[in-house]
Amino acid sequence: MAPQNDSPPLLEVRNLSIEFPTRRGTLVAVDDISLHIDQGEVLGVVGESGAGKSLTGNAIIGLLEHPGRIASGEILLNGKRIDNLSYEQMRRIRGRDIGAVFQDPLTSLNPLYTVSRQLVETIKVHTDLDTGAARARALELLEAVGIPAAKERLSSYPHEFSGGMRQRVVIALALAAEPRLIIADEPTTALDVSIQAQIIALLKRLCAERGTAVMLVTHDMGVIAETADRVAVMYAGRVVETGPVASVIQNAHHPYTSGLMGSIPHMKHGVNRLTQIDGAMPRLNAIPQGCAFNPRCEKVFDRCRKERPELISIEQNEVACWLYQSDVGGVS
Amino acid sequence: AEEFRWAGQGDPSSMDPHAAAVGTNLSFLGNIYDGLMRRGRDMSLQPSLALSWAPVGSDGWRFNLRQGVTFHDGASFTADDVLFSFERATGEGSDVGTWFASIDHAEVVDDFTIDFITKQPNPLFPNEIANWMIMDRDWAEANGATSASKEEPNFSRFNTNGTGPFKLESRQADVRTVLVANDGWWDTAEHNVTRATYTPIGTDATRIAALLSGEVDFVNPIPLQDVARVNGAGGFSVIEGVETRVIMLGMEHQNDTLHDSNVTGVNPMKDVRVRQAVYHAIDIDSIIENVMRGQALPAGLLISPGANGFKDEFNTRLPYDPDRSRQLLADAGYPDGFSLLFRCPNDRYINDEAICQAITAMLAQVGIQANLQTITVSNYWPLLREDDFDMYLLGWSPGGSLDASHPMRFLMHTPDPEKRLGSWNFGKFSNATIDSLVPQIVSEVDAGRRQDMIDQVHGIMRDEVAYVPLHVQPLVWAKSDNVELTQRPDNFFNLYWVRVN
Amino acid sequence: MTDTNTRLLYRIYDSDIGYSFRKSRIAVAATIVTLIYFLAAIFAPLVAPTNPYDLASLNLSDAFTPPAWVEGGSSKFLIGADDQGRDLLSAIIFGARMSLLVGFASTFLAFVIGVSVGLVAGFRGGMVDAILMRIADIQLSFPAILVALLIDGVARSVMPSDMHDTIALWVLIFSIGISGWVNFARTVRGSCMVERGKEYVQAARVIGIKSTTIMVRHLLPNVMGPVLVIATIQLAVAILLEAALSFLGVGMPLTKPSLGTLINTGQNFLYSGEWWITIFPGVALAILVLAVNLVGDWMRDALNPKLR
Amino acid sequence: MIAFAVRRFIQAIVVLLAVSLIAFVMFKYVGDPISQMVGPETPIDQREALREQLGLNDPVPLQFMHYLGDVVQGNFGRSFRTGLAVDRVLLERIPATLELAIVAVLYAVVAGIPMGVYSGLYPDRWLSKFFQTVSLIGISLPTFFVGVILIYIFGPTLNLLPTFGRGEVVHIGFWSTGLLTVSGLKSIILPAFTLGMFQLTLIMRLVRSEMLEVLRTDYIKFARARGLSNRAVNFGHALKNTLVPVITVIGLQLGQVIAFAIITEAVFQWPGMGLLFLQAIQFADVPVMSTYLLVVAVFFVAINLVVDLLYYVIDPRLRLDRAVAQGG
Amino acid sequence: MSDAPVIGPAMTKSGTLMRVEGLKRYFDVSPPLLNRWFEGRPRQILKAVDDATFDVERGKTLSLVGESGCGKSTVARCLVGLHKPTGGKIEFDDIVVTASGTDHFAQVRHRMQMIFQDPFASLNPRWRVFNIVAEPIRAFGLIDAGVALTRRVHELLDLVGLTAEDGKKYPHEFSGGQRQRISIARALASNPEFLICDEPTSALDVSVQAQILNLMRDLQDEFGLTYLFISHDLSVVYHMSDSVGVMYLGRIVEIRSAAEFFAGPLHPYSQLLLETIPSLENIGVARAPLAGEVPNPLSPPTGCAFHPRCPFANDRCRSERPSLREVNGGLAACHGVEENRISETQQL
Ligand SMILES: Nc1ncnc2c1ncn2[C@@H]1O[C@H](COP(=O)(O)OP(=O)(O)OP(=O)(O)O)[C@@H](O)[C@H]1O
Ligand SMILES: Nc1ncnc2c1ncn2[C@@H]1O[C@H](COP(=O)(O)OP(=O)(O)OP(=O)(O)O)[C@@H](O)[C@H]1O
Ligand SMILES: [Mg+2]
Ligand SMILES: [Mg+2]
Repeated sequence: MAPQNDSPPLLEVRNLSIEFPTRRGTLVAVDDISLHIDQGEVLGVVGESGAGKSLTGNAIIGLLEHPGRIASGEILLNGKRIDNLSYEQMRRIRGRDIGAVFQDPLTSLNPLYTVSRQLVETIKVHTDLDTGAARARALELLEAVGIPAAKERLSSYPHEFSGGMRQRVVIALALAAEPRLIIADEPTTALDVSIQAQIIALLKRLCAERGTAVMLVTHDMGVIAETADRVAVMYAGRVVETGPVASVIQNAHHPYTSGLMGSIPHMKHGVNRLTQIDGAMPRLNAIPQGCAFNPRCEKVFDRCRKERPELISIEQNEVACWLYQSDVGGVS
Repeated sequence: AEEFRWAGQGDPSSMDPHAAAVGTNLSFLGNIYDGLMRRGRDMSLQPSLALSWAPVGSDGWRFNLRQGVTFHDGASFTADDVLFSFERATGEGSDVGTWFASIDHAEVVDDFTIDFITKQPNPLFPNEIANWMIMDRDWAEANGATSASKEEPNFSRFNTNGTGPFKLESRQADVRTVLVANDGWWDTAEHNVTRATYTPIGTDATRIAALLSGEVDFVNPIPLQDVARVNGAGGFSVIEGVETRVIMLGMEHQNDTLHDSNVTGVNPMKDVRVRQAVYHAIDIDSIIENVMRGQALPAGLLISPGANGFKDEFNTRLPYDPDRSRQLLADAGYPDGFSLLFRCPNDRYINDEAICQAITAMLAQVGIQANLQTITVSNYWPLLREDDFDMYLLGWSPGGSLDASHPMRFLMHTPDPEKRLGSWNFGKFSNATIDSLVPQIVSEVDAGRRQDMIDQVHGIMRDEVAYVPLHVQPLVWAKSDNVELTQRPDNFFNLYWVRVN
Repeated sequence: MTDTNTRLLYRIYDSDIGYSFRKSRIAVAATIVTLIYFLAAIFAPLVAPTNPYDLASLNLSDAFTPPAWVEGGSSKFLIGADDQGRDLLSAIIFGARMSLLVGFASTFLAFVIGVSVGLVAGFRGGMVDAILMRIADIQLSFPAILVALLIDGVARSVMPSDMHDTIALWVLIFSIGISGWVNFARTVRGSCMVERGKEYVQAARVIGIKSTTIMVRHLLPNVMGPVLVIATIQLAVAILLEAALSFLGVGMPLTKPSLGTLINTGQNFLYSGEWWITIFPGVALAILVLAVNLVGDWMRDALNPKLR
Repeated sequence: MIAFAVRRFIQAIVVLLAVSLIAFVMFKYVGDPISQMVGPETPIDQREALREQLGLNDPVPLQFMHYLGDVVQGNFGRSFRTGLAVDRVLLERIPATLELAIVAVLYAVVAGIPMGVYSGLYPDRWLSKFFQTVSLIGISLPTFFVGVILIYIFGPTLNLLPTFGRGEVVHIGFWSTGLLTVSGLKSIILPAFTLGMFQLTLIMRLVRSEMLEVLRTDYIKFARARGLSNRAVNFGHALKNTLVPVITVIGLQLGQVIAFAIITEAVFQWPGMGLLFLQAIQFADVPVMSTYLLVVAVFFVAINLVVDLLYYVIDPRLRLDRAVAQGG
Repeated sequence: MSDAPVIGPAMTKSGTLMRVEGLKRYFDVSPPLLNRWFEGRPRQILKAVDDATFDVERGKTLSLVGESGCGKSTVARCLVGLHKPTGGKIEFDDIVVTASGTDHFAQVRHRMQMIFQDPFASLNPRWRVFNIVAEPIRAFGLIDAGVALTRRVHELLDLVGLTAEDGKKYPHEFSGGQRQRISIARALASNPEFLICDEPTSALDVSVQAQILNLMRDLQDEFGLTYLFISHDLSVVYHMSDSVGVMYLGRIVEIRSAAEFFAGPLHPYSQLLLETIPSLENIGVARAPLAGEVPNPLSPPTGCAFHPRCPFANDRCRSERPSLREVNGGLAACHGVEENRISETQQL
């Protein structure tokens, strides 16, 4: 679903690479990836642990941690580059244009300040509201994220909330300045199963109401399936497949994606042996030449070991796999 | 209004003049209290509260007292106060009782005359009580300070009422004591000090820094090595003198075995040859030059030049002669030497620890391995009293009497607690002749006969090597050039000789 | 065997820590300096020009010889002689030996006590932990220097006095060691509480491994990281504390001087121009402590995953 | 809150009891007080009588009970050496030590925290490295050595500052302060600098490493993600979170400072408790020593109490009860 | 013992291997004494496991599911002796392991083993893999050190898909999935018949999870192992179990054969749990999230603990605690099911 009109996508990531200089050379953690998110769209980013999902998210809000750095590529918000802004310029964008929700609600809130203080502080940074008005707005936000008895809970400290409640507060904080994009990095992994659904539903509802786009980083395919409009599957720092959610899930092209789908235990498929992808994702310092997935791939052939595949459009999806490169023709 | 500030090593432990017969206290309190007599700059006895004194009858001394003297609180001074001070000084808790060992009783003759009746003739009595200070009976009784005892809350430990040139203005023990001039003093003041502040500073370096940075006008003592520095600093000068204190080595004379030695079952020190060997092993000139920085006199006697009974011809030392020393040891049966426990204070005498170290090294060169143990003085005396040593370092000053008999009574006479004799003779040196001579010397009035007996004792002392005298300790004071003051050989410092310009 | 050894050495060399070590010039320099001190201390009798303990060899007339390059100096006494005519360089080497001995032994003592207490408290928890930690609290309310002064004072009065100098070393080691165990105990306890909840400990318990074995074989190696850092810091602290005690007059005796004792004696000659007697031991001490601290500092950063 | 206070109080009492027991038992065996109390000439029988009279021959537990009883009544006995009531002597000395300790810690805090924050925020700048280096030297130099050298430099050589004592003091009630006179202020500079140097280093290093750690936490990252200004993040969020451990250490250090003042006081002849204690040790002045110990312990306990309360103010998590925190 | 069988005895017997009756494990989490005195706070007992009764069939897998904090791990720990049960009886192969007075645990200890959740924390980072795997063998004295031991460890490593060479490495040199394999090798080292697996894959990526789950099933088939499998992921449970027990706040609320359970759970909580499983089929269809918060286990609701979140709760549910009753071949603790208010077919 590439943008049909002329206006640029809300967010566009072009050929982004992120690297870590180490003593044994530079590790490329995110390797030349491109993504885009449209207004109000939910982009799911899935992939195994270490695939580079969080780094991508952090790079977008300009919070890459030292010594990680953007090696190349551009990040554009509404067509304007934001990857080369100064700290101060970027600060204005953070919270106001791009909000963030991190994985662990236990540690995302400053334990020493009340919830209201943290909310008011955030609201005041981005708006002209005075303290009173900011408090009123804070209360509205808490009510919006479904905190019961929000008025009383305003002056509570983070530790007085349960995990689910805390994540609601975090979402409220991320939405405080009505950003147009939220980067949600595994917002539910630390939460209980029964709460996860609540939080995802909340996030989805709020963003839909406000027309906020979401980049939802997760490794839970189920969450993606029910939430995302489009999916990007990452493997070893690269996007291997991207496309509309239904198409990626039901009609995966990349051997990794299809393997991934197969390895998820399905309730409705009977108790069969799970499809398994042998081996593990390579470490950054040992990413194989060519297609990073080639050592684990059942359909590997020579070219995979030598050349790196680029994303090409196959049906609704874009896939980075030599199988679908028409000039050579795959094994299939 | 002249302010004078000075610093010393330690603080007087009490403001009670009878509480401790310690130089620090007596020297300091001498500014507040007067005695019947006082010592002049040359140590000569001079009238103070007593105008004159003379033997009365065969066994006594009569003191004619000064009239018109008042205590700081305005009360007038009479013979009764002297009697009271005598009772107090010989009473419980007093540390100065030994000064009156020869006194049987005192009799007030009239308001300004008092007799002290001795048990037997004591020609030295006035000398012995030169540091005795007179207190006011009424004041003491009114304030419950009739005894010098330490443990009760004793008013006199923190308050004074003397007749002396200075009054106690304020006192913070161990921190600072302030004196102000007594305008009503009976003597005409030689000093021009109106206010004097004393600060004890324990650390040598800090004390000297205080002088050099102008925070005090006078310090006592300064380390020997800093003499040149003070003299060279400009605006400061060092006053050096010879103290009456003789530094010596004591040895174990009686025990049959040593405390810590590789020879067991025998006490080599009982052999006079061994004691001589120790004597010959010591290069006193090197010690004086290097440790004492040339500022001490070698000593051959236990008294210093100037003391009553001192004779130069007896003041010669056995020469430094390590070979002879080794020979003597071999003769005595210790060709390979032996080891012993050598005790030494580390904060009592000038450079005591360094002296002992040097001696240890010198003894090692002739084969005597001294196991040197240095310790703070407050723990040192108990060890000596417990006989826990083989050899030790001691310094002796003949107190107020400045007489040759003083060290004889304390250091040479066989220990006799009854008669309070030999009480510092830790090595239990014992010689019958000396024991019989000492009482005679003490009571002999005829100077010639007395000197003969003293010489006899000194002869025995040296032949027997009862002690190994080392040197006479120097006095090293330092002052800023704008003050004039007088150093007395007994290391007493008198404010009434101070002039601030 | 040598093969495994070299492989181990290579592994250490090649590890992250080895790398961060090689990269930090300061750490390398500090380690070299520390090593030099150690070697000099261990081989003092071979390294030092003279034996400063041999009193018979001292000559009082050598006293106060200034350093060789100063006027009046003698090549016999490279950095001068002290007030007893002792070669200062030898005295410093032997003094460093004493300081290091006291430092090491007391740190080891503190280590043994602290780690044992910490292990037991952290592993057992509950009452045992509460009691041990209260004891640690009480110990903490006696600052190290007080503890050391106290123990020293007590030892001196309880022991027969002619043993003072003989036991001075042990008393110092004991008193400094005792005053330093709490840090070890607290750290170990903290790490232990974290570690004992980890599943590898439970896995060991499931197969019925005895508690003491678990503590020693499983927990101990895993809590050693921070302990090493503390040990280095404690070593520096112990050396300084020993020097301070010597300054207060309860340290090593003059006949077996440590660096602190040397400074303390030398201090008396600062004003009289014989500065070398105190300055050189002072500088020697400062460099030693600095080097140890630098090593500790580097180790703290290198071993702290949160900081790298 | 009450329970918290009571628990703290009981702990304090236990600590104090333990301290007094240790103090008492230890000092029971230090030196021989009698030989300090009487002159060297006093005969044995008088010594024995005094020993009996002072209760030094009673069984030890009885002596301890007596001691405790006295302490509770505010009677700490009399100094063997000076005969003064110990509480009075110590009370006289407390202001000197406290002023020294507080000035030292204040200086350490005032200089140490900004230095630590700076080098935590900008670990790679040369000034941070400079601070780091200087601070390491600060903890590597023996205090007494520094003191001696400082005296040498500022006293006789430059003649700038007083080198001993407190200078003029002003009495306000029982308190004597040197902070109100010029000479008093000048006098405190060198000793406070010497004493505080070590603390400064500690505080600086601690703040730095805490800062580095806090800056890596999620809530700081999240605060940045919310678009808060650098200032608000660094000082509003990060610094406050570093304060909890820093306050503990400062609290503990104040106790340490009071004890380490012994050395500084000895070098600068500062008329505080430490000097008194040192003299007391030398003279085996048991009452002074044990009371000093008690006083230090009381300070320590009091400081700890204050620190705990400060925690309580700073860190809301502590206001919550353990069980509830777990259950939620 | 060098001729010890390479693999545990393949159990041919059938029947109950582990029988748990009325298992209780309480924790005293009372506030400190002083708080109780001064703030009038009561003693607080956390009933982590309350009255759990179940059997595990030989060679079969029983799964326990439930939200975080419902007591799954506590059950597991009681079984392997990490916790001493507060009450109840545990029988292993007809040996009473825990009952008042008797303790035959040492007898059966080597016959059961545990696999833990966190592959990063469950291996001692300072030990070589060889020693980690050999530890149980040594602890139980199964094989004397030497060649036999080495051979045995290599066999075990091989069994879980690692190589003998891997034994020389340290855990940090392995990926999460490989570490979990090492855990399994260690667990198999003492030839156990019964393996307790506490969320063995929840820390792993799905692709790796599949490897581990497959391996576990292979091992079960090969050696007739019995599993108690703990998970909060119902799709994994579905894949692994023969029967399923659902826990809520320390109690077992439903226990049935897996087939029946997944065909139609009885207890409303089970139904809700099943609902929350994200499905890859229903793309874009939001799950109906289970409302409400996980209750505080310290003050569990009266009556049926689930009633505040239960759409079918009535007054009886609020006041009377249901006990496990036989329903349709399984057991369920629900008044609604008992009263037929809720049928298994009724979907929410
Ligand atoms: N500071 C760093 N130094 C070196 N490598 C790093 C650093 N931070 C991250 N990486 C590496 O970058 C890669 C991508 O990390 P990232 O956090 O983006 O993964 P992720 O996809 O978010 O995984 P997860 O699902 O575990 O959160 C990982 O291999 C990680 O090891
Ligand atoms: N040692 C303990 N002391 C006190 N409470 C405990 C202890 N261990 C567990 N609990 C409590 O017992 C309850 C059950 O814990 P348990 O670990 O068995 O839950 P679980 O079902 O395994 O949860 P999870 O899915 O998070 O692992 C929880 O409320 C927990 O807080
Ligand atoms: Mg991530
Ligand atoms: Mg669990």
